[in-house]
Amino acid sequence: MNALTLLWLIPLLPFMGAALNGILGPKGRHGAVTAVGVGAPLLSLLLALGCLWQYATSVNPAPFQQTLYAWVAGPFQIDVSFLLDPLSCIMLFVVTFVGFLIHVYSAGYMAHEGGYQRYFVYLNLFMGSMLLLILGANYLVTFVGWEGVGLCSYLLIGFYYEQEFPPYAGQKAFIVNRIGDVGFLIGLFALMGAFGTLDYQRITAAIMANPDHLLQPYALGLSLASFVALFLFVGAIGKSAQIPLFVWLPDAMAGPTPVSALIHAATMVTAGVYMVVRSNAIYQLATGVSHFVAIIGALTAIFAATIGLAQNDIKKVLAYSTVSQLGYMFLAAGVGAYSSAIFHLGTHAFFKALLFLGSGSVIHAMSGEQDMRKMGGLAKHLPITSRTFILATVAIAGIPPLSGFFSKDEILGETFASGHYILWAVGMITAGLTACYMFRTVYMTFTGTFRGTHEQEHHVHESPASMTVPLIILAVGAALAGLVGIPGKLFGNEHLNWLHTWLSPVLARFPEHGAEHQASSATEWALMGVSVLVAVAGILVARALWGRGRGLAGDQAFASRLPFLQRLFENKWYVDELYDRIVIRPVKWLARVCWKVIDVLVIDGSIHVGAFVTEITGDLGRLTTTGNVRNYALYFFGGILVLFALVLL
Amino acid sequence: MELFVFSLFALGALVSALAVVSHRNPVYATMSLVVTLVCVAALFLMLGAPFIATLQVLIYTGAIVVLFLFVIMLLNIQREEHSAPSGGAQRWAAILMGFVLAGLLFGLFWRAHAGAEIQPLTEDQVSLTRLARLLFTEYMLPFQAIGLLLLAAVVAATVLARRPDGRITAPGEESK
Amino acid sequence: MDTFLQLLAGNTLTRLIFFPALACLPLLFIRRDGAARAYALLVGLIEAAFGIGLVWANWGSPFPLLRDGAPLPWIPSWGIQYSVGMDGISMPLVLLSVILLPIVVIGSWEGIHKNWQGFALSLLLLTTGILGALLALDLFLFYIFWEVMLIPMYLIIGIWGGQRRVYAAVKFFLFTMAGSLLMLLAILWLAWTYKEMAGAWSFAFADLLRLQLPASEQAWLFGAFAIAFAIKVPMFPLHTWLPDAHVEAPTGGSVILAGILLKLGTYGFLRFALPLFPQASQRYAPLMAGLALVGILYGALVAWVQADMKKLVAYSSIAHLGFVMLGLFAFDLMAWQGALLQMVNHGLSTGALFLIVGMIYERRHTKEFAQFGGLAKVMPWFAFFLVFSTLSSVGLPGLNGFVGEFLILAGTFTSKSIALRGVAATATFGVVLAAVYLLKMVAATIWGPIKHEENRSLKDLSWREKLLLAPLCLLMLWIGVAPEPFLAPSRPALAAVLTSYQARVTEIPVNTVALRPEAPLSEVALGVQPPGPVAAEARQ
Amino acid sequence: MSPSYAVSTADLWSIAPEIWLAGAGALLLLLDAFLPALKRAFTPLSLVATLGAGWLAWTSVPTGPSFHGTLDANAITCALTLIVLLAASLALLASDGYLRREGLLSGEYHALLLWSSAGMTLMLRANELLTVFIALELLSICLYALAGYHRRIAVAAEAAIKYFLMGAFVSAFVLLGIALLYGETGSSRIPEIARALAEGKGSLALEALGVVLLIAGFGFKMSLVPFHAWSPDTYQGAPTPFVAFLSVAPKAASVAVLIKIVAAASASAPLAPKWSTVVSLLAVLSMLGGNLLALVQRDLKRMLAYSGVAHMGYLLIPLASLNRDSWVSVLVYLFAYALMNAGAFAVATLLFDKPGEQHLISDLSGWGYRFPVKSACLAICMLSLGGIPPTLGFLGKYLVFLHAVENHQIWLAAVGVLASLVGVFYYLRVVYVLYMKDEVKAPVAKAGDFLGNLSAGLAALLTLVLGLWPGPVLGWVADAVARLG
Amino acid sequence: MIVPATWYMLLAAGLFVIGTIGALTRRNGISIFLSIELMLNAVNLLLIAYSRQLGDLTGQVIVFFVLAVAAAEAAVGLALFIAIFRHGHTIDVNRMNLMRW
Repeated sequence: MNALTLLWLIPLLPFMGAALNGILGPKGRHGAVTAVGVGAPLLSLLLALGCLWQYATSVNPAPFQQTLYAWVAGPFQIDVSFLLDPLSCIMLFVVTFVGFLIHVYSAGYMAHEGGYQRYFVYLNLFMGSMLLLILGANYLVTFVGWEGVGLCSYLLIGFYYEQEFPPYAGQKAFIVNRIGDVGFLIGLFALMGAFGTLDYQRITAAIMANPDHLLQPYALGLSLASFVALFLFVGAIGKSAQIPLFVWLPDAMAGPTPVSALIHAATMVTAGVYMVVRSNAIYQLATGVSHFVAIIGALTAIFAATIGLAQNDIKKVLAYSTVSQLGYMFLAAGVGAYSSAIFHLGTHAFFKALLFLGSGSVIHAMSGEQDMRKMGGLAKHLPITSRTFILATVAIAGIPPLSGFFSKDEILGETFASGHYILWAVGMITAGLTACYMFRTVYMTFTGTFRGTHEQEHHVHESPASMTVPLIILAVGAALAGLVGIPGKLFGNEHLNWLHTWLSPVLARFPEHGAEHQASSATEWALMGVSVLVAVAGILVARALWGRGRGLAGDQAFASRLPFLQRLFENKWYVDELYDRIVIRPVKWLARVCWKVIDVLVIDGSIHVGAFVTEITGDLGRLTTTGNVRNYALYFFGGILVLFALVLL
Repeated sequence: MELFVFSLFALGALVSALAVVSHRNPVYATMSLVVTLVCVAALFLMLGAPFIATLQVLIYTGAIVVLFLFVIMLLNIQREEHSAPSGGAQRWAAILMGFVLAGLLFGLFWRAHAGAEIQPLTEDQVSLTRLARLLFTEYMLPFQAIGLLLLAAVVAATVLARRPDGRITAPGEESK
Repeated sequence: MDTFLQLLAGNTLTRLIFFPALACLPLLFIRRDGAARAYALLVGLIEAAFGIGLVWANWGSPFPLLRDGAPLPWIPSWGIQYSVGMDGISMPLVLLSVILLPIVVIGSWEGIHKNWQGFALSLLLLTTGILGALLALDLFLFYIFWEVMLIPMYLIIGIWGGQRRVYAAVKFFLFTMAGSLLMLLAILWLAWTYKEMAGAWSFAFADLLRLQLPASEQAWLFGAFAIAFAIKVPMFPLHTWLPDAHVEAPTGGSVILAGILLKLGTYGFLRFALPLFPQASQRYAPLMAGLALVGILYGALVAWVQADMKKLVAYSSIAHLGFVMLGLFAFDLMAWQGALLQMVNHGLSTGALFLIVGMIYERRHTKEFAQFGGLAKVMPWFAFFLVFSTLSSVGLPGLNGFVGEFLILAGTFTSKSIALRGVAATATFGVVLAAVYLLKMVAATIWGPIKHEENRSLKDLSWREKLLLAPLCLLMLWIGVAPEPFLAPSRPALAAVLTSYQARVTEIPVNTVALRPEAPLSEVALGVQPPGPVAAEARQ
Repeated sequence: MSPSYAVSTADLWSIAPEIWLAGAGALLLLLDAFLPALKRAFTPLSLVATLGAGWLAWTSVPTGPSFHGTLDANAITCALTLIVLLAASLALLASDGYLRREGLLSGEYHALLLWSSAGMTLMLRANELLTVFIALELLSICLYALAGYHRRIAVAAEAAIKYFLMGAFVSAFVLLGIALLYGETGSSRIPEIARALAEGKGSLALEALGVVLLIAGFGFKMSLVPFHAWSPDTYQGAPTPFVAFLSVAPKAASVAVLIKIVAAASASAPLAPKWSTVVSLLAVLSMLGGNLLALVQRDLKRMLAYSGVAHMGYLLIPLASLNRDSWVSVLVYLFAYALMNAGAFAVATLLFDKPGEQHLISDLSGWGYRFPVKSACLAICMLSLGGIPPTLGFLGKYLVFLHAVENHQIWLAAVGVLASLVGVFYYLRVVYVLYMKDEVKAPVAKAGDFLGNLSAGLAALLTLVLGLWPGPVLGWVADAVARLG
Repeated sequence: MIVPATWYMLLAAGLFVIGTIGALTRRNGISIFLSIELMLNAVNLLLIAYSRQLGDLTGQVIVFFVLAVAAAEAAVGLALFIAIFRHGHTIDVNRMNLMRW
């Protein structure tokens, strides 16, 4: 039996799981809910593995496209169809695998929370949408998934709806995402207009057949390729929380921690990267926009890293870290290293999911406390959690041979090789900062003395197996995932970088545009050394400031030496406030003006004035009917004279 | 001679007409109307309409004016009351517009008919027979209709003048 | 007359139109509220069955045009005919109308406290008016039905409405009346022009379509039609009656008003104003598209700052119908498909939203956001339906709203005009604003802690209420996931109208009125009519 | 030459309806005097009179001139006669209950109403100015008396005296107009006047003045602005059921004469275009003035009086471009107006049962539920008056506007549209007061008034049914106009 | 010298205008009515004058009828004055304003 023919079931199964749990209702039995909620992703995972196996083992794998039905027919046909190609294979694996683990973890983490069933409905819904996003064979299906995950993000961030903040955070996430989606949509429209289709393969084929078509001037002084690339990137900015639309992601931490791991670290936020890579043919033709992407990525990376330095909420730190890492991915995509972007996406999925789940375990142990200032010395209470967490931290810091090292280093190497030295430098500094703030987290959480209340201390315990087992599995992944992308050049064997080879069919090659950057292996080695050194330096700084049981002293030291920077970082560069002042308030003011002035005063006012004038005219007119018959006779007489005058004239 | 007679009656008619419209006491006004009517009747005579002149005197002065006097006496109206001030604007507008109309009529009549030759009276024109023949042939229908009109007027007058409880009495009695 | 009665007895459009009106006669003698209500539901269900059956029976056919035999003379002296027909353009709206009818009855089940008899009468007459206006193929007939809709709606708002119901009802009436009187003049002018040209009176749409008018005449005639329809839609700046009408109308009234009545405006543009005045509509397309854009953004902005749920939804209607108008004035098949679908979508999602607002209003007798918050805790089903309908209204992919908006915007963006590209791009921001104000509504009502003690004891939706919303939500999902079955029947009709419209646009303008040659009846109704030799003669 | 004084049979048949009406009136008077026990049957009897007269007008009146050309009957006059008699019938039906309630039931009322109808039917057929004048006086005198018929209430007397003084004053002007036309053209027969005008005989200015005076005189009867001021006072004070007649029938008869006069005056080439201007001015003033003043009325009857003014303005629109088709619009409009206006007053009779008090619209608050059928009738009449489909009133407006469009006077139609927008507002006010307000005044319980209900119901039903199925009415009217030759 | 009919016409016009002004300025209802009678009489004079000028008797016929009409009007009018006097004890038209506006 050909597993590929069941490809469509992969996204459908979680949807069905969600529907089933939805029908079970809030009163559904715990076991049943778990069975459905975790079972559906498991089935998806198994099916996905089957598909991947089938796909990978087929000779000379050609992209597999499966069309279910026509979403819209007619001259502008858009199908509901799925595509399995090397890129979606990677994504499929990451999403189903990490997703399943997080489902398992959730079963433990959420076991005692209210709304257990609702949680799994949302989470399954998310899995379905995410799979739709990555398996979609055209931009539209991807977009459906794209917004679907946005919705789930909204629902899950606002999961604790009885509090004030989470619903607000969810709303913010949704709206900010939507701003990006507008860009995405406009990009789609332009594609639709240019190619009459949204199908990936057909568009790529059309571009390859006639690249010059895309270089024609289109609108806003941009070529078609640049226009599309720019607007698609706007979508990516929103979804992947890049400058300037990153503000939603830190707030999104209001949701349950597994959600943060799954959605706001491993999968959804990387959709932007996926989409850019998916559209690489266009981006390759839009060199200017690609530079822009790289710059945004680099800026976001360092910017978020600085904020990460000054956060006290463990999840906030991880959130900014995610933003920062996503910046790396865009940096990679911007400099044309698409496979590096996907590589980092994959490794990041593992170690960041692990970090989040670890933090979830910590929070679980701390009875919901998220403030690192109240933690400390947890390592001895949480052996598995602390070890896996530290492993992931090392991975993200970029210490070989853990996964983060390979992927991050590949990005930096490609950046350097492509001649973006400034961006490379920024990336390097960020790497140092990353190592620094991540180890700050580790030190503040796991070392030193406990700073929380006694009650909390009393309750601290290691999490159940359903939570720790995923941690361990992810830790293995975080440690080893880098091996799929060993920099082959160093060893003179390009094919050693399996991922690069695997993905190469997906990447368009334009003879005149895509000159491969070649760096000598000596340079590569040197760069690698530098990045390791930087990471180690970052760790040492962290250790100096926060390590060795110094607790909060490091923060105070930082605050007293650089009060301005500290405040700036702690308050996230005041971006939220800035938006409030320059966007939200003026628009709200405008809205009030529209309502109170234009609607009420001008339009209704003029109508009321019209009515009033009419009525006043009538009121004045009625005064002519004096009741005195002599007046009436006079009107008659006057009327005659007027009429006669009219005739005489 | 004819001019003199005309002037006399015309003047009489105008003066008495002015008296009709200006005298505060309705009784005097009514009496002045009699004078006007008689003067106009005389002019009818001069215009060769003796039958109409007779009717004028008989019906108007003999019947209508008497009716007026009767009602005025019945209602015991002596003078116009002064309590409610008469609207000045109404008065002046009326007079102004009256003059406009007068000017118009005078002008138009003068322009249309000044110097029109007038034929001497013929027998036919003063013939009562011819008048009667007209009445009974060409104007048969109005003649019949006027019968109904008069009947209706009688019924209308009785309906209106009846006391609220239906008895026909003089209005003066009820106030007592 | 006999033929008419035969039509009335058969499985025809005529029966579909007049069944509700005829059903009013027995209703005159049903004075008790309960009985009248049940009767209205029965009639509504039968009517829905008629409607669905009629559409179903003709689904397989290419659906060019379903007519009730030949046109019947109605007022022969003026060539006024009783002529009705359904094609792919009116079909979705007819279907929506008949489906909404029983839903409105059930939705008003408890909300209408007095005089159910009158309410049912108004509702049924209104339905006749709506269906008639949707199906009329004679402009006089159309006008009659158009006006027939007014009175029942006026009564529904004015009798069963809220505090300022009379103001709202009168405002609704006068606005609409002002527009339609202008349209009446234009219709008269058209008919007279036709008489001058062809020698006989006719108000038949097919006949009037043959008129080829000079630009100046087209301009004012189009203006008259456009104002009438724009008020109904409503387009900025003729929209201010809508928020008042919605806020004051009872739930059922709001549902019908938003669900169907507003669509008559956009339908009027598509069916009459554009084909009749191709060059004028082309000339004023930038203006109309611009106003549509303003409507989208303006409606959204104003909706955002409302404190009343119904007012918010009302302003959202302005924004949503702005999309429809934009689609219509893109003159692109995809955009038109989207516009037509969006009319249905808006009927479903806004209808559902009004029902939901009505449900909470029945419980709390207020629609102010400030009075709610945290209802998800006590009313999970309510929360579910509210979120679902809101998402549909927001245009979330996978639900119906997205399909319409996507097709409209994509069609507008990809149409030939460069300026429209900018308009479409700007209009896309309406999607963000939709999220802003609708999520504000959701957040303010169901999320957060419960702030008012009286909200703690609220009952969740009853079976009746769930049953009411379920079909709507199912339809939203269905259209969102697989819209093609809903698009396919209308495509040939829209394509035909568009083709002939474009053929007319490209005709050489005439200086005096000319008459195009006659086209086969079925095609005429669709607007298919390539310029022929007569038009060519007129050019010389 | 031996003139035959005998009245020919044909001549007699030509006034058969009037003879029938006059005779019936006289009979009722006699019955009142000698068989007062039959009082209860007066209304049915008088209905027999109107219906019989209608039947006679329909079947027996020969077309063409009679009585030496003083009368001229044709299909249109037949239609107008029927409209007058329709109004009379509706008013009689509505009167019965009122008269009984007020203890005023007597033969005089019916007789005067029948005679007045006779005057009207005569006037609209009259083709000679003296006959017109006599008929006018006949109908007027009856109307004066009927307006003041309710002896116990002061407003009725005031209504009557105002109407009377104005009427007499206007009569003098009409007479002056007749005199001028007669003197300048040498004839009092309308066709001959037309001929003389066409030939340019006489002083054009004086003839024009004569025509203006006649237009004003009949404009007064039709209560056109600025000759309208009496009508609200008179309508308010006069017995309500009688106003159902007063507000319709004299207007129908007067417009017939007006059209004849305008048509004749248009024979004069230099004057012809002026009449269009004059009529347009009157139409615009009436439409706007009537509607604006009706808008601010609180008294239902006054409101309807001003609304009547406005309606006569609409009615004049087809006269501004007078041709044969004008008749179609005029007749349909009049027919609609007769039904809906008489219907409205009939309902007002039923609802306001305190003559002499104001007929405040606000008193109707909430009565839509207390009197569902009557209120529905009133609402239908109001909507029809507002010109909202599918009522007959809409059809009338539609035809009037169509006529304007057809004759390049779309601006007039536009003014009409504007004015009717104002109109809709106050007609709707009645509807919303009926249905959308809470009751403020408890109505006095009273015995059922079958005939009154019949009158209101019939009028409303016809307004609605004929609005839906106007084919018969329009066909008949078009046929009548076609037979005009 | 034969006085031309024109002069009678002018006189009639004068009388008519006097009557009109009277009708418009008097407050007493009966005085108004008297003025109206005056107007009618003026028209009568005009008719007779025209009749004389045209040499046509129709004018006289009209006057004949007008006289009858005037009588009828007088009867009704005076009855009305009696009726109104019963209610308000006045025939001042300025005071007859129970209904206005």
